[in-house]
Amino acid sequence: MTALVAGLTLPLLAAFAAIALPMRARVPAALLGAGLTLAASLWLAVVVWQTGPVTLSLGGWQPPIGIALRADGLGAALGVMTALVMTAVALAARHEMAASVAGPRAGFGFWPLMLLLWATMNAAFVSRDLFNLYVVLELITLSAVALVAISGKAEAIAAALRYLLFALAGSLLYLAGVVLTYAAHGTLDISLLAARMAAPSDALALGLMTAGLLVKTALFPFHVWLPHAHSAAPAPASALLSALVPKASLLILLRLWFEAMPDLAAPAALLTLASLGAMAVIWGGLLALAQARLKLIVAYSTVAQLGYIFLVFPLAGGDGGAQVWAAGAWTGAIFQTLSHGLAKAAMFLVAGIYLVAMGSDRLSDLRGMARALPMTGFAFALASITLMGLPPSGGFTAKYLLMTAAFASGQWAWALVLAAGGLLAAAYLYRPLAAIFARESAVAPRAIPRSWQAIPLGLAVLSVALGLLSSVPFEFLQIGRPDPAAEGL
Amino acid sequence: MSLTLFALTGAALVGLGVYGLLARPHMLRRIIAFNLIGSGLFLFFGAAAARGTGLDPIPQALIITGIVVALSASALAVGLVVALARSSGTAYLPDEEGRL
Amino acid sequence: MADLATYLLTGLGLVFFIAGTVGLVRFPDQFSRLHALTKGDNLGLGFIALGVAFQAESWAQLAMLALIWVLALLAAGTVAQLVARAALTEQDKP
Amino acid sequence: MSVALDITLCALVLGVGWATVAGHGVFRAVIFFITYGLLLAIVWARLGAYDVALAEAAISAGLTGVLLLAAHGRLRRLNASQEVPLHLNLPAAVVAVGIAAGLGWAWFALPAPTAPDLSQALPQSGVGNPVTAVLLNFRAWDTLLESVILLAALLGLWMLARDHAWDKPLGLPYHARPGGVLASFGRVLPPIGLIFGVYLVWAGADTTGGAFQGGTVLAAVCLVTIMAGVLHAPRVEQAAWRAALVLGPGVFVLSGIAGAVFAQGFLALPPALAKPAIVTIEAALTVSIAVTLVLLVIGPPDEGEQDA
Repeated sequence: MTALVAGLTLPLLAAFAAIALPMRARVPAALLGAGLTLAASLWLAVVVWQTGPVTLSLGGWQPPIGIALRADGLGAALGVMTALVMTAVALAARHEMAASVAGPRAGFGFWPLMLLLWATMNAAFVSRDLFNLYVVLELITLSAVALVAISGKAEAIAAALRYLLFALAGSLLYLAGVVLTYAAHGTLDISLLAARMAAPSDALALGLMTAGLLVKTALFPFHVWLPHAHSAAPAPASALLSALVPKASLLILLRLWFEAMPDLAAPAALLTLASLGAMAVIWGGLLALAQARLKLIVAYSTVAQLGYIFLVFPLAGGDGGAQVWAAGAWTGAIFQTLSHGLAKAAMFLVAGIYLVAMGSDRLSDLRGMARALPMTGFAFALASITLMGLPPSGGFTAKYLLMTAAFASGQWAWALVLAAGGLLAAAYLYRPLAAIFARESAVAPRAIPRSWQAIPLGLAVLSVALGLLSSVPFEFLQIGRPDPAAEGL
Repeated sequence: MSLTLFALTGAALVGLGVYGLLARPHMLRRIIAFNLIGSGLFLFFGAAAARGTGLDPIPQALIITGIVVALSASALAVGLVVALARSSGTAYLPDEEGRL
Repeated sequence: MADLATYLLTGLGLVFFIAGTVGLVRFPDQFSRLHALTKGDNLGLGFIALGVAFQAESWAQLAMLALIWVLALLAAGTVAQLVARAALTEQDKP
Repeated sequence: MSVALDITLCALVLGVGWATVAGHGVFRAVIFFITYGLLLAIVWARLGAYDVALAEAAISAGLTGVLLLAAHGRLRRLNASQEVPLHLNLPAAVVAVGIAAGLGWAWFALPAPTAPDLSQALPQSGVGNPVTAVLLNFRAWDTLLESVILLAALLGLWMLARDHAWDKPLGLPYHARPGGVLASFGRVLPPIGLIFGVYLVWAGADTTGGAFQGGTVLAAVCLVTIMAGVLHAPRVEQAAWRAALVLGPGVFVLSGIAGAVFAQGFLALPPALAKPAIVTIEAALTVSIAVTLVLLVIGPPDEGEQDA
């Protein structure tokens, strides 16, 4: 209980301290807050591991009146991943976003925005109330747009404005669905909605909410805003934006389809979601192939990697009855979410180091960086293994679970998409890897402290470790897993 | 009877806002369109809340929260539009400038 | 009797509002429009407030109506001045 | 009789809404939008939701209108306010009619209303006004996040400043003529506005009003004093303003933690202490909301027009 509350309030208090305190006390206060929140997230995971899902009705009021929070295996696991990525970004930002380096404005704004984003991500993972999730999504959007606009360049402002445009459209679509749901059932709590009497307007409400969340997750037709926003932001902010922000709206989508309204999962809807995911995998991969800048390749790779997770809908669906493979598909999708978060953050932090060291992230300027900064080259390689889905990385475990579910359920088409996606990832990641590990000795880059280089390496190693020691996370994710995820939608 | 009237007005306002959002590329107009859609949705929500015996206070609180959220988003959007105009001389997104 | 007074006074107030709007539409330049609008609407609001005052049940509501009218007068007068000054400086620019 | 009033009101709202979207010129759209907000406030009063009517008029019509007007003024000076005339965009019209028709159909397809029963919860909430009870007691977590959203929007706005203007005062320098109409208005209005704003917050516990509506009125008064030159626009590095920004959300979070430690859960208000706790939270929230709204309207640190 207190772990859950600490996970929500500590980053908020640290953000307020980072705003109100005088100049030299801000970064220490922010780092202290980050450390405490990391501890709170790990403590919550231990509590959930020992005693099962933790439920808390805020203010002591039960759901139809109050808001309920529930930390199950999925929420706690994403909380730990967020904590690890946030701590790594905070340590990297100490070097890159220091007021002396990035200027007084970015130095002032980055820390509170990062901590506010962290608090709202923790809130998104545990909230059970649809309108509360709308407010959380809006706060995530505002902090993320501010993080994009922090770099101050003209294209960053245009990218931030386009991002805000799409995100507000998505929020309003989601809000329309929430309004219809409350008007029909008088409650907004996910558990109460699961036990509701179906109303004819529910399909429209779920459709509107899904459309809104797809826009915010930047799934295929709505992905246009993501690459420029994520590459225009400063590298630590890009790591947060790509690794974490889409996961919040994705998690709400999973909660809606698997916990709030599983009875509305028509096969046609599941098919559309998965085919959009498949097109995202292919389209994102192709566009990543065509990019010349490292940050743009990594940003388009986000569009592709997010597509895999949408394959969970038909795979965990199956055609009714208890399917043994459904649990594997659902857990595979969560493994992909977790390992992608860690690997993508590592990649963007490496790109940030190269930008500081060489002044540019064009592939032609990064030839031979592995010889100059060996740890970063190794980190980028490990992260690429995860994104390609090669053993023993977490990405491989995810693809393995999804593929077995695809073959067991006879839907081999999705297995084909998984294989094609893996090949495409190998293709678009080969060019940066070839440049970084080139034989030529790079022109002398600026000296980068080894402690800074170790941060992305740590994240990349964690994303691979997720595959090596995958039995513990696998059991962890089964805690409080929704029933439809077991026997299919 | 008047509740249906208000609800249908809300729905029509949402439609108007969506049309304004898609058909008018000027960014300041798009912020106005977002506010139109939001207020139309809230009007629909308020009419739905008034259907029962008394006026259900929970939707009223949600609507006030929604209005303040809409203000914050509009404030940031307006700031971004002014910054865009200052840095690139136009209040249109880069790819939509062609229509000017 | 009170209702009759209310009908009469609010009716009169409406007439002044219409006069103000006609002035806004018909008058040639900004300053005469401002003049018509501020005068017409303030008087119109005064009459409507007076008319509604007949329906008031308590002194507090009467005081509230008077306060509304005074604040509206203060705001309308100031805004009219500021718009006129802005229009003046706009004219003097080349 | 009242249905006729509702019909005319709805016709007016839709007409002004259409003029906002279809009229030519962005300035016309902004002015019609403010009119639309005020008409909508009357519709909310007709529905009996007076708190929402106040919020709609003060925040949605008033403050958003001021933001849009100020932005249009800046765009006009940067000659970025001209636009292409409206040509009928068929796909947009189809999507718009589709969504509106969907909502319209949903209205008739809604089952019987099942509002949650607050009758036994309200007496323990500590306040008379049910909306304030929901905002500050039952769903306090929403309101806390909402005040943090205002803070995040302000931080985002400050990030749009230029680096060399970071230590300059916020927003454009206002130069009201000394002794002029605005200067005197800026001295006459504040006492009345202050009393009215504080009354609105205090009355929010039992009748219409609340922290957000009262905070908006106080923000408007503070804006007028800054424009009149009575008060000087603050700088980012002035600690007092930044402390006021985080006062509201900070007190809210700390009272939530106190609830977790002493009462039975996070954000829990024991019925005996509920009223004083809510009043303190609302007072702190009002200060933060008023300051944040003022700084949102003034804008990021700026050194004035020579940058145009």
